[in-house]
Amino acid sequence: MIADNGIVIAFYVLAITTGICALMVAMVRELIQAVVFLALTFVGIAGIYIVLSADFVAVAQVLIYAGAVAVLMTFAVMLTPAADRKNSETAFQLPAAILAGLLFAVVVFVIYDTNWRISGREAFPATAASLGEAFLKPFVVPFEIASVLLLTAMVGAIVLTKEEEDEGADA
Amino acid sequence: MPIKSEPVEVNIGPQHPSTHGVFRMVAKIDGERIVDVKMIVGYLHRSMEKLAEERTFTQNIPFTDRMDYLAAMSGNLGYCLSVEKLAGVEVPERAQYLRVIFAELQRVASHCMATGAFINDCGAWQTPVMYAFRDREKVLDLFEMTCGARLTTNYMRIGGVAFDIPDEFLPALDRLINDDLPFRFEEYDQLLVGNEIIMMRARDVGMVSPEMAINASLSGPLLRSAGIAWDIRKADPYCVYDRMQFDIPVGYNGDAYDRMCIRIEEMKQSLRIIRQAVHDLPGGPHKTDVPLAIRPPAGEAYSRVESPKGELGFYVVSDGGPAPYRWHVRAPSLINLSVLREMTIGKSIADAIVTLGSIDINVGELDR
Amino acid sequence: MTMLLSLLTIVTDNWWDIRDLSNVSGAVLDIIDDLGGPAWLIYIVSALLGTLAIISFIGGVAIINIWVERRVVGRMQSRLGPNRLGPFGLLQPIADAIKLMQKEVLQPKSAPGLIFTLAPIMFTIPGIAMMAVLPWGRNMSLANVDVGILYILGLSSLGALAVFMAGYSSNNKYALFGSMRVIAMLVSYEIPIVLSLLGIVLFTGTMNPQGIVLFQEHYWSLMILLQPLAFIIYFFSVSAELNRTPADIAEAESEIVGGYHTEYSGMKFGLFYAAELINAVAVSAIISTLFLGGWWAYKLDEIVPGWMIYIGKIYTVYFVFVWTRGTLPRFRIDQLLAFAWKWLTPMALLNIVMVSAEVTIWEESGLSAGIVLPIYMVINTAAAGAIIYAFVRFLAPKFERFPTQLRFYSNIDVPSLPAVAAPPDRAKVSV
Amino acid sequence: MRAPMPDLLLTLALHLEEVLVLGAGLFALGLYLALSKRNAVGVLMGVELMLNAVNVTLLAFSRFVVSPRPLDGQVFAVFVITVAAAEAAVALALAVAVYKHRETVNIDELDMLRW
Amino acid sequence: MPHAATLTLAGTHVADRIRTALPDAIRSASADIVTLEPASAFEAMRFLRDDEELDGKFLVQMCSVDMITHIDLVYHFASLAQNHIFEVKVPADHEHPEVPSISPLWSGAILQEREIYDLMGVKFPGHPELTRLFLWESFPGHPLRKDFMSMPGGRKSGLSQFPKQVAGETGQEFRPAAPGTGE
Repeated sequence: MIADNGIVIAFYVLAITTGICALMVAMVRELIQAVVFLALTFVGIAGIYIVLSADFVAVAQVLIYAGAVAVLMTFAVMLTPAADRKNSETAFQLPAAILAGLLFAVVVFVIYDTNWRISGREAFPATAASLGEAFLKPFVVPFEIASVLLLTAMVGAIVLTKEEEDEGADA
Repeated sequence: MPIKSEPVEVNIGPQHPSTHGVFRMVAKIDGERIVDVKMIVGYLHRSMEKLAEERTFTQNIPFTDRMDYLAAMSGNLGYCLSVEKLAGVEVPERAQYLRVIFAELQRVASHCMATGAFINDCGAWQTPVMYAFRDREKVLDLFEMTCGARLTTNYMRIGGVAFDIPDEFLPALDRLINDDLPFRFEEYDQLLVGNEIIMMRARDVGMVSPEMAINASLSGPLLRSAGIAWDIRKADPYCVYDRMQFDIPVGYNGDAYDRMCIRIEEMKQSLRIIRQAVHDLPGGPHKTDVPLAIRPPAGEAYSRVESPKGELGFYVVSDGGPAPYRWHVRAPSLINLSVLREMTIGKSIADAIVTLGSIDINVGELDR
Repeated sequence: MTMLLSLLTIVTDNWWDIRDLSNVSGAVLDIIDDLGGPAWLIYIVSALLGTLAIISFIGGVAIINIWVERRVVGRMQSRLGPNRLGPFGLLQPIADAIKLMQKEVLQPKSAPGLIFTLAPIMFTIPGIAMMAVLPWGRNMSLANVDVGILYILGLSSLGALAVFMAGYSSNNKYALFGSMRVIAMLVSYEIPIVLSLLGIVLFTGTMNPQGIVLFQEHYWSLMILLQPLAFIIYFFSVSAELNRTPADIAEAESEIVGGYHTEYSGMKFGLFYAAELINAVAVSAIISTLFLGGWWAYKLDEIVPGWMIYIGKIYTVYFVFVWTRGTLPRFRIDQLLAFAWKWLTPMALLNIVMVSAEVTIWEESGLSAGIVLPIYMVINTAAAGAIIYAFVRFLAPKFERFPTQLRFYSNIDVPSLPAVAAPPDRAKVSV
Repeated sequence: MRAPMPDLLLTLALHLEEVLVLGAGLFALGLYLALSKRNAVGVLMGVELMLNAVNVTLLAFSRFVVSPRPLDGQVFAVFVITVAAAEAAVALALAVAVYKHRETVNIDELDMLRW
Repeated sequence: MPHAATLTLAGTHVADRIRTALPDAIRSASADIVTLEPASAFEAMRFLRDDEELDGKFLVQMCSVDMITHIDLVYHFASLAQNHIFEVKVPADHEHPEVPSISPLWSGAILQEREIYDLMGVKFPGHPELTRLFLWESFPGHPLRKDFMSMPGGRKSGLSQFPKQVAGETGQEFRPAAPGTGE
């Protein structure tokens, strides 16, 4: 439980903004606008991370999601010019909505039904240094695997989009 | 398999920061690359050739100012030469020297403008234009001193020049060509010719091969950049150019960078010519007395001068009346544009802008 | 009433204490505390004070910099610049702002209104928010964030998103071109920026801007001397990300008219215009913090208030930005991207290898900083020179046909060309 | 002399459940996006939103729940971000590659593998 | 070796030279003027471009003169290598002027032929894109013709009625027709 009024107000403001932005992702008619709202959602989620006293993760979120992933998505939209740019739904819209709503209901039920073991912990002090410790000591193997994964993903992405004849792709 | 993309049509002009007037280029662009260029001109068309048929030969001189308004003296000179050729008018020595002096000053002014605007098209933020304007202003001051106008000079007359130079002209000219401008041109050499960014932007951009240049009737710096030493002042000397010592700067590659260098070098050569002309300037009348409503004999004449933009030719047909029966201008700005399409296709937008800047068109002359 | 009175007393008692403005705000907070204000009030008041200070500084900067930039560039272009309104034309930016506010705000009919309106705001925010984590004095920083550098990097990438929003929502081809160029630039230049700052983080062992300044103070050495290569890389990349010449391709006036802000008018355009200056100042502030010692300047900060030194440094860096803008032509986009990938990124990687080796050596050898750091300065400066020379020597563009000098002919000379030189078939010209 | 100032605001509190509900909501929305969107990029957006929702949940647990190593939640979140970034790159590359062959990225038209 | 100053070739000389290859191409030749037969003008031009002696590789300029009875197309050709210039005329019918386009031979002629088409109304079969250069497509008449005033929509004395709407093939609009540019 966080009993700091400022933080609670911040959480609700951020949560509502994020929720609205996320809804807009589903609602807007243009794909590019959806990407923009998604980026705003990412920024809002970063704010929620800060509320949860995870400053490093929050900043990484802004850097990676809002900065890189959103940009990648705009790239993907722009690189597929002849494709449909409407943010339209398939025939699965209604089943998907029902399924998502059911899932939400179930999860909310579980959340309020579970007896969580809440600690009265204070907010973490600065987390960057301790996160670094964690990465390089107990989690060093996943860390290295993650870096290999990133390399693989990079190579894979390049291979997937590489043109057969090297004509000097224009940026 | 390349990514399929749909070309976009972009209007570069007529209202665009770098089209040098109301010139419109409809570029079809695929990404940053130009697939097709269509040029649309005529926004400044004043039908001068038709208007001239209703005015006397002398009344037509101001039209030549308004054609290439950046090189009014050259236009005046070319037109007067053609009428003189048609009517067989002798021009006094002094007038011939004065014509050379003013035509060369005009070349300096026009090339200043062209170079500055070209670097501006390369993306330098107004600084080169301001520098070039500063030098051009000094030349225009001399024009103002002599004929009262800075831009549309209307100075040459059939049979000479309108006014003799005032007393303070020669000292001012001496200061300009011996103190001010040589220093400025050194500065241009240091700032522009050796500039790596300009090299990167302008080398291998807007290429013209010698064959293409001759086939497309190019002239002026565009032709010389392709490696062809051709200058009307040498090839078909008019006025007293045959008495002057000067060199024709010629490029190797035919790219925009060569053209810029050629323009800077031509300005230096112009100063050289002016020095010789001032040194040899004879006394005597500045004008042959020619009736204001001159009636050249029926016939036709084609005469050409080397204007800063290229070969500026005037084809005049007379039916013996006081007005030309037909007056045609061979406008270098128009004809030099014939290669624009070949030069820009396959390059990027930025290259197209640089190319257009290096051709140095003047829409007043292009549309007439 | 008593509160106001004591507030006045505190401010008047401390009026001379301009060395550290945090003393003044601290005094204000003390009063609240004395009067029994709750913790949240103190929290909010301190945050408000700092935010107010930052925003008023930024607002003042945006106003003043318009004047500075125009006057300085005017001087460089051998003209006067604005000199009519007020002394030395100082009121010109205010007149400009009034003019912009009075203008009609036009919006393309088919533009998505929300994004179109949001873009200039979103473009302005990162520049202001970046200033929050930068230290202005020993105790003067609004937010002493431990991950300050990451925060700065994250925010700087948001600006490009705003530019993209502006370009896309304008529904204009030029604007779209500008924003696509921005995205391409962002993807390329983010990497050298991050890598060059990584070198500093490695060396100082902290991501806190204040910590980096304190490191420089503690070891009596400026980061620009210790890592000149990182400085050069950061400076180039950041001027590319700022859209300033020689990399202002996103709003390349002579090519794509106004780029992403072609369709903006009135105060929305004014926001873009101001945000550009704000971003430039923010980046200058980052450079002065990370590389030039921030508020610290050897012994000088004991005499002169730290924030004055800081502002002096900011404007020194800013002048360099203005200088390049007034001097250099623009690169082409492919050249800029090639510059990022082929030059700056490898250089930054080399820099990181060098720095990590140095850090390890320093830690393992246990030598004192007084010996190690001067050696590093010399080594790194030499290495930076060598690396840049090597890149220029081996990677600089070479042109196929080399002669650059003109030939001079005193007579006409035309080579005899082949007889048949048919013009290229216009229908067949292919890409 | 300290005169206690009356606290004008209510004392608010944030509980784990509220954060988890937010996470669940975002997850459900992401699921809806991923299942219903026609464009592959839209689907990817849904997936990214789901991953973010998971991150919110992880960080909430890390902040609130009793644990010997409370920071592990944040470590996990960082890994999730890493993997999500890699996944986004590959997925978008896939979309572009598919587009090159089919000129569409609408998933209901991509039925090469249908049975 | 090029001449020191441009030499103007005599018309008879040019005509004789062309006759060696194309005997029927010359309509008339005087000291100044060579007039070509329009039917074989294209072949003659190709010859005088590729001929070693005439060497007219450089099309200096081309223009048109309305001679009331017919329309003269005036070409000036030059040899840069030998530095000479000569003039060739091709007459065209006044009512329906048509002259083969020389733009396949000289790309510099493309714009000039468009200009002539625009202002004088001469059609050039074989031109890649024969559209008006300066004036808009629906502009009535061709201004450089001597009878422009009596052409449909041409300006009569008095300024009041210039933008007069004319029916027929010239169209109703006075808006510049922008070819190929979207909306």
